[in-house]
Amino acid sequence: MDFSLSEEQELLQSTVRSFVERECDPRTAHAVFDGERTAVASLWAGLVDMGLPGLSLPEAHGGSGRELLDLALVAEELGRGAVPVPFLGHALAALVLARHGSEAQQATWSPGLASGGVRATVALAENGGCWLPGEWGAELEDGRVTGRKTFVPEADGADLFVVGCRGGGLALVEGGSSVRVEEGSTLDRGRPLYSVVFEAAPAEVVEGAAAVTLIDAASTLLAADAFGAAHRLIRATAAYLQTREQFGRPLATFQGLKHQLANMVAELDPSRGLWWYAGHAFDHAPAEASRAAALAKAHITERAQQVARDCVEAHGGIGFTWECDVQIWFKRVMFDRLWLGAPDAHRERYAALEGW
Amino acid sequence: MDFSLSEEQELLQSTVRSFVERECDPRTAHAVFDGERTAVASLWAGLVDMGLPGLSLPEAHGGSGRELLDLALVAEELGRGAVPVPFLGHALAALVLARHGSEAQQATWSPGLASGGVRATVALAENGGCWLPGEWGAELEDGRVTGRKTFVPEADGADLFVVGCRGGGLALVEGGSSVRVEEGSTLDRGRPLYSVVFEAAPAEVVEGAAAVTLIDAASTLLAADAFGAAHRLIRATAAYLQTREQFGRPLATFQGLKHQLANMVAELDPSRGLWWYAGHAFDHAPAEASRAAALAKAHITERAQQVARDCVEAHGGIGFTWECDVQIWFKRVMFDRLWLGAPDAHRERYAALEGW
Amino acid sequence: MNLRFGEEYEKLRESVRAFCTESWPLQGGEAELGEREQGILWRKRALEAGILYRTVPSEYGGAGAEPDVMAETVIRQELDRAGVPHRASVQGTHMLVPTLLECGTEEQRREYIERTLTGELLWCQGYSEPGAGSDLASLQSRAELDGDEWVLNGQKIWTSNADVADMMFGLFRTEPEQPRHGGISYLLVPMSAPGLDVRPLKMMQGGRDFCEVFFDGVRIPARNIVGARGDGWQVSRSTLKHERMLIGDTHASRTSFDALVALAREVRKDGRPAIADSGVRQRLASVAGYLAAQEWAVARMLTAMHQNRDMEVISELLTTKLSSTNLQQQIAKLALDLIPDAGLREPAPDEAMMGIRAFTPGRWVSQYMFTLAQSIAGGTSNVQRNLIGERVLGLPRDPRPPAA
Amino acid sequence: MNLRFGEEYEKLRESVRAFCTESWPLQGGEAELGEREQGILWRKRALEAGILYRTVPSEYGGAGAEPDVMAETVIRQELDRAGVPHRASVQGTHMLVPTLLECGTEEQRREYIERTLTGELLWCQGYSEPGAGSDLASLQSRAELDGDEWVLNGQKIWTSNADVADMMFGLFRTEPEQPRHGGISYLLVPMSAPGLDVRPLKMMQGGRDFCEVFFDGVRIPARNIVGARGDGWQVSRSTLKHERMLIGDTHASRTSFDALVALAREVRKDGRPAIADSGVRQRLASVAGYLAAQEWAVARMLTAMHQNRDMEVISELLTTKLSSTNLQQQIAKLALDLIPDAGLREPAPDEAMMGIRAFTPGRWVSQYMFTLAQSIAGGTSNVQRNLIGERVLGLPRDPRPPAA
Repeated sequence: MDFSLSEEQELLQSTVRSFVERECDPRTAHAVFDGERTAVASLWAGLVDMGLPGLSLPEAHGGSGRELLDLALVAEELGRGAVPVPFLGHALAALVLARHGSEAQQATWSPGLASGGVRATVALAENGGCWLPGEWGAELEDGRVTGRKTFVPEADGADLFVVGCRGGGLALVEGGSSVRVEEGSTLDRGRPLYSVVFEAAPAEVVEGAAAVTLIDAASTLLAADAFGAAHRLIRATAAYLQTREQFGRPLATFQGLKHQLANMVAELDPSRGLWWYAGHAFDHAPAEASRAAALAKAHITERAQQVARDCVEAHGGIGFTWECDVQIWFKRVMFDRLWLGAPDAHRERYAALEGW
Repeated sequence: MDFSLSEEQELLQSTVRSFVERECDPRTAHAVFDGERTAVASLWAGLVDMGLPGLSLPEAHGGSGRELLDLALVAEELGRGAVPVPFLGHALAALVLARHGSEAQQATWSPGLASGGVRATVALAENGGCWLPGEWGAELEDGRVTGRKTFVPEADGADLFVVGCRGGGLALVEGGSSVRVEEGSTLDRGRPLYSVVFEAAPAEVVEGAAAVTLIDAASTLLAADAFGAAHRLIRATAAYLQTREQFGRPLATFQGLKHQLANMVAELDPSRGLWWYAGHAFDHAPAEASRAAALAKAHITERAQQVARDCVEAHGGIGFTWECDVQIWFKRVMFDRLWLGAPDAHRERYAALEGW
Repeated sequence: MNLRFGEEYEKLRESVRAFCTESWPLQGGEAELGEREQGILWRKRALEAGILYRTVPSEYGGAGAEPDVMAETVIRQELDRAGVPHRASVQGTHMLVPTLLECGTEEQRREYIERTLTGELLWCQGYSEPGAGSDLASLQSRAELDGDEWVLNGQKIWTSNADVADMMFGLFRTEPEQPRHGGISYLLVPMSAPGLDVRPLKMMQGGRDFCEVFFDGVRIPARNIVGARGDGWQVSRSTLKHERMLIGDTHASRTSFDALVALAREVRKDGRPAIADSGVRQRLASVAGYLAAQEWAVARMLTAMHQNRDMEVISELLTTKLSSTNLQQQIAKLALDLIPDAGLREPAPDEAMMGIRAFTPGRWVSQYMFTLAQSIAGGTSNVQRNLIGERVLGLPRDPRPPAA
Repeated sequence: MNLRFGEEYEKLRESVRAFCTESWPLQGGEAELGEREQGILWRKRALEAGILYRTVPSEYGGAGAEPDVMAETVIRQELDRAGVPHRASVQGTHMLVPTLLECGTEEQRREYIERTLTGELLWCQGYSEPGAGSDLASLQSRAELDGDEWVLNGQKIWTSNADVADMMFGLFRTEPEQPRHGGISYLLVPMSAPGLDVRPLKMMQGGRDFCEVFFDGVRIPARNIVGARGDGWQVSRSTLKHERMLIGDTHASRTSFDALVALAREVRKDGRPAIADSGVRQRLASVAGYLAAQEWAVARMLTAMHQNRDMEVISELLTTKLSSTNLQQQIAKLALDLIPDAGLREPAPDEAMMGIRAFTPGRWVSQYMFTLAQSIAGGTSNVQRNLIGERVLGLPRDPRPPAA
């Protein structure tokens, strides 16, 4: 038994981590939050250079044929750096295509998705908290999709949409005149969300149980992202408390704060294996994949959110300001927790899958 | 506006407190837990001397005509001292009689109840967590009660039972051959509980909304008892941690423990007014009495239980032993939390009363 | 125990109610005035009528009445109900004015108190510094006497209303050779003084509720000191006490909770109102327990203070800050759990400022974030825990670290 | 990543399974022996077959195999599944034996190890004292050398199995003039020695899981020391590490959780199985998250230790105790919330002892109480928190108080 990363995975992770450390320090994230979005394109270009957009696509179509766990390792690092790139939607769309696209669909889209020439995203939610396949209402009829989707990541400028339709099916829709992207405001300004209206937009059906694939993969990536973000937040907070003095000594020497930090570690750190396993099960233990993904999303994003709140408090007043780094990771985690539905929805999904 | 105790109430409380401190130190409670029950009779005799059994009964019948808040103040002190006396059942039975008994019933029973010559208790629960009036199943027909009641406090040797019957009515049943008391084992050995089987036992109906009176009063007394017990536990734990050294200094000087103790204070102490108000509303704001009682029982016993758990932990290993005082108060609080139903049942009662 | 206010107070209530009805809203040409001017006008009349700040001596604009917590409570209830503009800046009326009454010179009282009560003079509080949050004694901003002027240098932070205030009351180190609490003075600083720079601080939820204030050779008259030189720490204490009480106010929690219940009725879960879900009911009732406990704790504190028995409620006094923070956080969390999608959107600017407004979804998102700030304002929670451990339970003070 | 054990280990698994089937239960006259004797007999055979304690050198009864966490895991899984009596006293096999292998004399190893592995010799651990729980360095029990004997005086507490053990390994102060960790020696004490008195301690839930042990002039041979005089602290460290790992085992949590789910299916709430209630489902799923996290954390630790990359899992290693305690407490609380009335009754004596048995209501009540003891055993939670803060986050050590 070997519950550890392969050398290839460790290399992937350290490559992404170095890139993020080099190219995306907190000032970059702050700049994006302040509306200066030029870094987004260059960061994305950097990820494209590393081949990340095609990570899960078949090698035959220009991808690297890697697994969900590999994508999740990337997500962890992007969460750790709060990197403002359109990774989530693109990675999910590519994965759906890789696993469920027809030969023709793959031939059409994969090379562009892999090279970054085509940017894709996923359109799932509808108003009223409808995130999961059974709740989708967008109509797919005669090869056309009609409906309004909300919280579509980075829809602005996306070339391809994977759209959840009534009955739980997925459809591919190309951006164009029958696809209207509406401006919105997103708490996590690093990953803007949009509403997208499909007005009888030409669509191709993706066959098979693609929606489950999508939900499981999204759950895992969000969990990994939240884990990376919260893991960093704890360390950054500990470092801050070592430098900051009150009552004549570093705050980190106060046992009360030290124990609060230790509790955060105890709540978060042991859950790394949970998203590792969700990633692994997706490709190697399909019977357990949905349960593992639901649990990872529910458990980790819940823990991460509490960690983020506690880190704000531990910082004192400064932690609550816009200019402090904490707010960026706080909102990153909040996105991870709420996108695709809040933890209770995923706990309920888990319970149902367990036959409870 | 005056949300404070009257001089008479303060006197009552300090009298009971002095008596308890003098007559019932933790060794007494330990002795009772170890099966040496002689102190029970003498403690009860002491309470009789102070007139507590008739506290709520009319002066015309030998009582003192006091209110529920006065009973609750007594309960607080008995909880503080974990005093092993048959107060709860007797006080509730007497209160029911005082508020809802017919003239004849009062004339028959009150003098004995007030003087302590007659000891009474209440028989409410039935198997399967049926505590509240709507769930009672004991049959009252043709002046006879038939049914099995559980968790009847101090039933052994009781002369009079107030029995909850199907439909939510209450009946008075005298102890005798048609009332069979079964031995049981009780976690809080200071207040033993019994099952009681009524086999067509002769009974008199108590008229009016007596069951609501009983539930509200019991909720309030349990909350007060738990408050007193938990309040003392926190102080006793703080005192212990001042004397106990580890790593070369008193445990109380460790900020981690200090903050844990402070959190207990913050969770418990502000809730004193909650049971004060429940006691007050019972007599002076009947429209709010049930809501206040439900909230006090749910909130305070929940907080007290967590305090008791935290106090065991703060003590270290010794806190988990039979010979340590903590276990006695821990079990006292557990009784208060679970008797008459667990907090969630009372939160649900509150929610229903709020019209949620 | 008697939860009615009694005849005397009910008469007071009547008279306040009558005054409000007559005096507000303003009529005729007065109704055309700006919001601030209308407020000043109304407060002048209310002061004359002896309704506002009645314990302030009449020579400074009040009614010279005896302190009476009950009377204050009845009056506040009526003023809140009537929706009159009775609150000027809290910093001025609840912090500066009591301080001046206790430690100010006759000249200072005459110069500042009445205009502060009417709201003509708006104040901000300059205590916290980037390196001195909970630990005010370590503050670094300094004031040096140069002839008959203080020269101020340094920085303050978390200064509410600095961008609108006319004056600041603040703490400055005047005797730098004295350590910690020693050598600090309490000074009054016109915000228009040259060299003084105010920069609003943007908060995580997007609001700008606090400012930084920078002092670069700011000169103020030597007489602008309250109390003796170096006594500023003592002078400031009563103010801090007032601030803590304000934060412990349950009015805001009750308002939020009512809005939460309304939200739970409105939102649907599994095809029925969320309030019908057993989990939601349990959490609501649990929060209701904390809220009611807090309200009755306040009633106990009011009564005890009225009877000069403050020490009997010391544990309520010291826990009220932690409890109300905890309560507000629970309310906001539960609300966001009812409308989770709202948490993906950024609150609009008018939803992002503190204070009670309409409870829109974006408002709850802001609330979810700025309830965190309440743990921080007025002393962090850990400082509160130390105080509780030491003053309620008699635990020893933290050991001091070895001198560096 | 590969969650299969691989061919090599599956072959091992097969062979262990075959051995178990053949060797247990005992047949014929052997089946008439007492429980303890049967266990000893079986363990002797398993040792000979190289299945138990295979890394122990063959001269002391083991198989002299290389350490292999995976092999250990596969074997333990099979032994647990087969229900064979493979566990002798954990104190002996997991604490004393590694210590002797590391620090014992040849004579001690030959005298004790094999008989300990078979269970012929039962051990208890004498570390904790009434004044020294988490802070072992402050222990007071002392041993003085008198000719060729140590003379022991003092008291130990929280000694599991002292009432059944043949021997104790314990820490005693032999160099009283040296402070704290210095001057402590690791001694081996026959429990039958005159002057040694064992008193079972009754626990709050009624069980007697621990003892106090009193020493009043107990004499043992001078050679019964492991390691050098005064080095006992170092000698004991590896043992402590093993103890922490044992408590972090997830097997007990999984068993309790499965029982909890079964309980939730069985108990009714509002007229339907409790498991259909949304609140109960949420809490169960929340606990399931903690449990799965803990199981995968253990898998990660196993793998890392197998690869000698322990430092990569330092935070799992240090948090496993807190996490598993928290998990066990959550399980017990939820169970009691499902059957609240059970908490009014005192558990029967056989429900009150620790260890896994049938999950009767009284058993859950015991569990509700003795999950509290798990916060205490093996270092209190606050000591764990300090360790996590210091070793995982690199926070400074607590400031020492000024010398008294």
